[in-house]
Amino acid sequence: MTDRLPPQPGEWIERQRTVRFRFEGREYTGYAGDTLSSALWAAGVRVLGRSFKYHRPRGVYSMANHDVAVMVEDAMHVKARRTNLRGDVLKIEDGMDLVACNTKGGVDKDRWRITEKFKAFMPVGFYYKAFYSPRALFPIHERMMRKIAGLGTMDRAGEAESTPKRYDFCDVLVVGAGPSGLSAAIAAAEAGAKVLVVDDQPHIGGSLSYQGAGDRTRQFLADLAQRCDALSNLEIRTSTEVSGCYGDLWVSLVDSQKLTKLRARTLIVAAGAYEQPAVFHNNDLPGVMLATAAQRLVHQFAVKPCRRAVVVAANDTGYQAALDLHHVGVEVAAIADMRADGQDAALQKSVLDAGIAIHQGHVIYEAHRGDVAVDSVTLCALGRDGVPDTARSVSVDCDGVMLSVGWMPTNGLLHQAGVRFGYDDGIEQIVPNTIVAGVFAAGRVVGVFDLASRMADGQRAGRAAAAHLGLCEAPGDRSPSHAGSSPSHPYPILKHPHKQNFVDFDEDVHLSDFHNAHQEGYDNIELLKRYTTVGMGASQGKLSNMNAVRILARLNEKTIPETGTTTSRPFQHPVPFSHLAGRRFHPMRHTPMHDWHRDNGGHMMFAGTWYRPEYYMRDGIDRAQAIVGEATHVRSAVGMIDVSTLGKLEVCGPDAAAFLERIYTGRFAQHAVGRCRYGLACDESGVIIEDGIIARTADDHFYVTATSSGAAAFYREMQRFAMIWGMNVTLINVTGHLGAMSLAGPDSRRVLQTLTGADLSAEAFEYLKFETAEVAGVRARLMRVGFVGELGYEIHVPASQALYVWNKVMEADATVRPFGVEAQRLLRLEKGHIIVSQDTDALTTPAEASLGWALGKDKPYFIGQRSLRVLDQHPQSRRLVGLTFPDVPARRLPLENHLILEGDEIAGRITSVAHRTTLDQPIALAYVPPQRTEPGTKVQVRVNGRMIEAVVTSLPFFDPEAERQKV
Amino acid sequence: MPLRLLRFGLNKTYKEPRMFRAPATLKDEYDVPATLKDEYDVVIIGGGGHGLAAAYYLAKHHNITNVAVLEQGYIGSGGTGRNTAIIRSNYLTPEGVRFYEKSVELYKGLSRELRFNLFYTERGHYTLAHSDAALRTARWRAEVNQHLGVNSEVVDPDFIKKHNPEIDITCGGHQPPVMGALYHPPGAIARHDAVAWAFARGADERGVEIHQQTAVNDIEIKDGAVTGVHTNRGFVKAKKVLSAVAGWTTAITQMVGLRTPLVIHPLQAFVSEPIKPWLDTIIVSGSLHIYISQSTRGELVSGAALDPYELINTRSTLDFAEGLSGHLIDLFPCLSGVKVMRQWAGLCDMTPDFSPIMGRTPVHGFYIDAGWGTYGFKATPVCGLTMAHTIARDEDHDLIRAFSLSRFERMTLVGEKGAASVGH
Amino acid sequence: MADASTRRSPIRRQVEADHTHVLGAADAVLVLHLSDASAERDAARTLGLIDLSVLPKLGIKGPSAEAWLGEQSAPVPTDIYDVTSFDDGSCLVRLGDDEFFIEQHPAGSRVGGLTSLLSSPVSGVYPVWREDATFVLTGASAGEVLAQTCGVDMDQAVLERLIMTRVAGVSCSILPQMLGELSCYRLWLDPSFAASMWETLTEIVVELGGCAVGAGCVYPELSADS
Amino acid sequence: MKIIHCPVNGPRPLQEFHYGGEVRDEPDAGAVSDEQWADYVFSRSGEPGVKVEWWYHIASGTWFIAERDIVSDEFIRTYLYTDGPSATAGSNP
Repeated sequence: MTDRLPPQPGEWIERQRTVRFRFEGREYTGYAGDTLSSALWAAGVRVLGRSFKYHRPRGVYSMANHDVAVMVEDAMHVKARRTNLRGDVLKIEDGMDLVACNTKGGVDKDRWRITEKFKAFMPVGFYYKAFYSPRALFPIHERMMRKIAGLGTMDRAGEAESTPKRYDFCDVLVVGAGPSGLSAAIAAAEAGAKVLVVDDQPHIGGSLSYQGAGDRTRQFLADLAQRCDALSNLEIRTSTEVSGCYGDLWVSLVDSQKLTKLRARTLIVAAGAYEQPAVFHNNDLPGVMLATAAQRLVHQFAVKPCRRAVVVAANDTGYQAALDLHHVGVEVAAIADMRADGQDAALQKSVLDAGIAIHQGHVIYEAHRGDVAVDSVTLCALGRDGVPDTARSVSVDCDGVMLSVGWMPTNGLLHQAGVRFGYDDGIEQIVPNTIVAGVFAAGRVVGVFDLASRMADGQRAGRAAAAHLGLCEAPGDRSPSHAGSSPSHPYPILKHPHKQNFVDFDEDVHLSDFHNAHQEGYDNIELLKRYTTVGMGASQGKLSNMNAVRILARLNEKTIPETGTTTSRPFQHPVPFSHLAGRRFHPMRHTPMHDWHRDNGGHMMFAGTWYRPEYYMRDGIDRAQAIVGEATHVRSAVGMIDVSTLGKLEVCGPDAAAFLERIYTGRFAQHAVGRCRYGLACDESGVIIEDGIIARTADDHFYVTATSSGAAAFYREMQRFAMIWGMNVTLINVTGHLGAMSLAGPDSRRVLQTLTGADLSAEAFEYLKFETAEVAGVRARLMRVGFVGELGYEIHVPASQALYVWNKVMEADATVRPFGVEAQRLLRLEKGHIIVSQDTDALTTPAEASLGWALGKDKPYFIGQRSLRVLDQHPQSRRLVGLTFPDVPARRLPLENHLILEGDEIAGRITSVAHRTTLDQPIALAYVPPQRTEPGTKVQVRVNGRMIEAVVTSLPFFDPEAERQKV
Repeated sequence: MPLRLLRFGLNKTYKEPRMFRAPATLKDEYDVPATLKDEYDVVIIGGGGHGLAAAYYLAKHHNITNVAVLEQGYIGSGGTGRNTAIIRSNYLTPEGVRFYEKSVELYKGLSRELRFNLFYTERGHYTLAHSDAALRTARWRAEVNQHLGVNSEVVDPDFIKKHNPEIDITCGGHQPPVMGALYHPPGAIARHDAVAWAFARGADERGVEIHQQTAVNDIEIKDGAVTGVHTNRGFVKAKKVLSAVAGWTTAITQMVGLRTPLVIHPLQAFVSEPIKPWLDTIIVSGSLHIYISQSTRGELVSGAALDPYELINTRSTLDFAEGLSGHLIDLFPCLSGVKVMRQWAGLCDMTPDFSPIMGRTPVHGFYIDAGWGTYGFKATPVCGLTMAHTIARDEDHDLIRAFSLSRFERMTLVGEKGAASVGH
Repeated sequence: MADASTRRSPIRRQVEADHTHVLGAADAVLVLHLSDASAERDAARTLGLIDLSVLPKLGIKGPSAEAWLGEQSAPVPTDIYDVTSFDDGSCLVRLGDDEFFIEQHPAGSRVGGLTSLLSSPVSGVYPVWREDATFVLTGASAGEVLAQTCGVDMDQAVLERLIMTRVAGVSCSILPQMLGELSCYRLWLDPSFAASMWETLTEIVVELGGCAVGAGCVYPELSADS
Repeated sequence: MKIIHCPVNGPRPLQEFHYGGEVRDEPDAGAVSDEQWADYVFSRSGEPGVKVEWWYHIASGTWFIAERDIVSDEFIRTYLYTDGPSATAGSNP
């Protein structure tokens, strides 16, 4: 740790805790609290990373989470490797083993640095202008480009991580724990608001922790902290980024563990400003850095930024930085002050007293590269036109260049909150010019730089937020205006014939790229951004967007407001997928018999939001055999299926029948109490959306079943229609509250009769009868229905008792066997019953689905009726029919959605098919043209590219007279 | 190294010409009239890919060059610059497949035709099926595609896993597993902005005027026919006006008094930080409502379903980023530690049948190119081609006849929604 | 675990009981303690998760529901989402102008009585089968569990006032209440989601240092050892 | 994440709601032409402006009406269908 300073007051490192880590295969030590960059810089390492495009060596630049050229990842052998970690903010830990991202052969000898040699051949947008011809070569070019693109290497074997995402709420959220933010927080909290302050740094203080961090500021900060501590309704969270601001002031907070979704009633942005670089030749060399980066190194990490520094200043903070460096023993060779005058007299005197030379009206023209880092600079006098006068230049040896030329407000959150911006010529800064209710800002972000003013401004914003909440009177004052010379230079950008003047360090975009792009017509800030890729790198232009706007404004001869800025979108800093995802909730529905199915070989499948048994696994037989076996058992004896997933709705009230008449296509007014019937529902456009069984249980009461997946939406629509139609109905959704099972097969009556006192005889309980009865002592709704085409009963019981009843039925007779969803699908297909959405699509009408019989004749109204009247006038294009496949070998049988062709035309498709059935022949439902619906008609089906012949067959395939279900 | 690039390196001055004319607000240095003329043969509202392509083909195929493209922002600032740049033709209906297949065919030759590298890259497109119903729909699409000569097939989980080893077929066990996929080898991605720029240059070279920062405030109609448009820079006469403004269509149709089924929904997307390429394919999952691919820059580009309610605003939401990230991790657990860099939104003009509206309208001389929902980018060249034909001849091109606005009045919808319907 | 009762909690299998209590009608058992009773009571003060799903419930809906309840001398709450108690400790929640929900106290009997009164039709009053799962989060960290699963600010919640919202992606009713000395959140949800919800809540509860406990923690009067 | 004022449940995050589309008055099916009917079924007033919409609070099963600016996404007011616009539940906080 050759460049470690003696202990600095308020430093963030813990000197008693030494941390050992590896970087690029070499071992280093630092202190707990060090970032990777600070520890390496202290160890004398100057090349911390390589740039994205030209692989130029890069060192410390901002120390503020913008140094995306210093991107590292865990070494290949590290388990659960992480990547794209930013060295300037990555806290070092014992045992870390890190390498730089995106190098070939390591950061020192990166072989990709050769790309810079071809720089001249790669002007802006070069890749649009080449590689497209001949076409055959493009994939090769693309592969090469992909290889050199990208930064870190993802761990392809990485495992899913679950993080504890949470919600949070506060009255006032203050972003930034600097002087403005803390005073705002104190003011709001003193007015009685619940206040939360967040700051991305590990310690509070903001700029107080590094800028001019003398004893006075430290005392100042301690006082603020103490006042915060005393307020129980004020909470401070450090190491927490505000990554985005969304509608209604939902704000995403990101810390190392989790994402917090915070709803703030008011927002105060006091996030300060980023220092901005100057653009000059070789402005990216290691050793060139923002003045605040140097100050952070000194005051937060006690690291000497360099031995001999040149400070480039366009404001007074540069002078302060020079003094800070001087105090820790850095020789400050010169200050090049871009201003002709206007510096604070006291500061100037201190600087001169320290023996630092001030080159007034001078600017840095170029930095010179030594071994890898900067070893000298050329300073030039600035002409009155802002152009450096190379004839009046001076060369200064140095190993550090500190840039203090201006600021970009941290206004992304304000932008996202809806605030729009103008430009203040006095301070050469973008400032808010609109007000959004509940959103406030204070401090540097609105152009207030002086410490006392920032405190006052924070207090004003805090009171304004509290006033917005009705907690106090609104303060009348506005933000204090800036006194003295501008903190930012209007154009810290200098042309140089060698063109290594970087505007965007993420993407290696040069000043000349802007000129060229502009010449080609990319003269809008957004077009310029997209064409040059300025601001599109990992830091999202934190150090480049402002300069880009300044450059474009010059090129267009426009003002900054006329030129505009690019939109700020989330995220402020990149957020890991794991944080955004958080703990993932996958609510799935279980029927009351769920565990029984699993215990008894049920192969569970996802059925929408439910789990259902697809079939029951049995030793020695495969899936298909199991399914046909279950179906055959239903046909020959008795089976039971869990149908608890059915939607179960109750429609009660005097208008119940009239209501259902409007909802369903069929008639219900005359529907007898104690009877069930089929119901079909369409949407307004006449398309089938639902079907089910409707039982009338009393004059004013219907019990309705609906499809498992459609029930919730169907019920919701029923509620809406009941309201619009103003009908006297009460709707109840009991889907989850009742369990249901369907007992089917010739023996079902015998079995069920042993469990109920109700008379199940054919006479007393005929087909389509509904009854309330006790089954195994449990109050149940019994419906005699025949979806599978056999004598059968649906038994609906309270969910908590469903398993009990299920077990009782299973125990009642050894011949009862469970069957699953697949067997039921097969059985219904044999009966020609459709499944809505499998045998229908988004345009299917009842007539097309051969369900014209389900439309009530002469009804005054049902949903979709009017549309069907229009559609009836069109020639019908398709109709659902049954198909059989005589003489087609099993291996050539079609699957669902194989096409029916007539010549080259698509004439229809198979919607449901079963190869193995209880009927000893394969069968299918299919759409065919209306002229092909006559039984016996032959149609051609394309199966794996070859045609087979199918025969239209009347429906149902099985038991056409429905004798079996009516016994 | 390609010769073209040598030229840049060896020349002292940068000789690239301006690609399209300067906006009216700028001083014009390139001898192109930046002022609006009094009259154009055709005014195209909307300087996105579609409008620029229509202008290009009007000039190229129909020799109609007295054309102005009016763009309220900058070219490509709407859906063109905000989509996730996927190109495919594996649609469900024959009319859809034929239309998009033509688009793919045009795309393949477009970089050369326009002398601009669009980074059109065939990646292979997977639509994952997590249910029987989704698998059935996949087969339906595959069958229709194959019948019409489009390369697409249903593949099983082993195939998917073999070619995309990072996918967790079980989706973490908490979601329905991947049961198969519709695999469409020609599925491609391209650099979306470049498509707009290249068409703009192509149109500009042929004399078309592109006016950025020029907003249309009203459209003048006389006796049921268009006579011109009012802009923020004055009135311009034109007997033919094309609206190609996607998310702003309803504002334009209101000007001509046209009722449509269009409603605007935002569609959001995000990109990750650049990482070294690992995902060579395009993965879509209808059940998880996600799609993802990796750009040439190394960013993972991903999106999800439309926002659930009508909104003409491109704000981002946190719930979108949360939901999408969760589903992506279900499918790609390895993404956990990757970071999302930026999110954004575009506007989608949706129709009830998930198909576009193209062609003539009841207002004579007013042509519509809308209803692009989430599929507008992939149709850019073919839509330009067919709309140029339709405008030039005042007769709907064969490929777009099924997509006319009048289909709603006749209640003869396009069955593309079937591919999007969620089954049992 | 085998038991002879006809009614079961939807998560009966997930909760292994040491001590159980047979409910009044003898048709269900309530898990009083999963392990040592006093240790559970301590745990419940920090963070406990209890399954009370077997408590009998009844919904009443219809234009005459309010009047009818009044006739049964029920303490009908005036405002929507207000909760009152019957004399036997069972709670009555108003869900709307014409909709009510009753959950029986473990030692009470009101649900059974009202259900049988409604077994023959009453005009304008419709009984609703309610089989909701009932989970209770107890203790100091209960709020943190909801902060991780629900978008409503529980600091603003009013005791004994129902909140209908979404918890871990599932529609849920939350009733903040004091049970004895314990501050609790009572959750009612569709029983088909009970297993998923129990798994999710347990995962979070355990992460936060809590555990599943028995009903004895909030109904100490039922405990044999108290 | 929007906060919507449900007239019954108060301000809640968007995730608790289902969007029910524009409020449209169904014409008398017997009195309109086929084209007018088709216009009712399919056409929408999708242009920018304030829309009167259906929203549904899922957990409580509450349908209500919201007047919302579909450009700014501002909920101007919400009320129950049966109460009418005079019974405004409030705009966003």
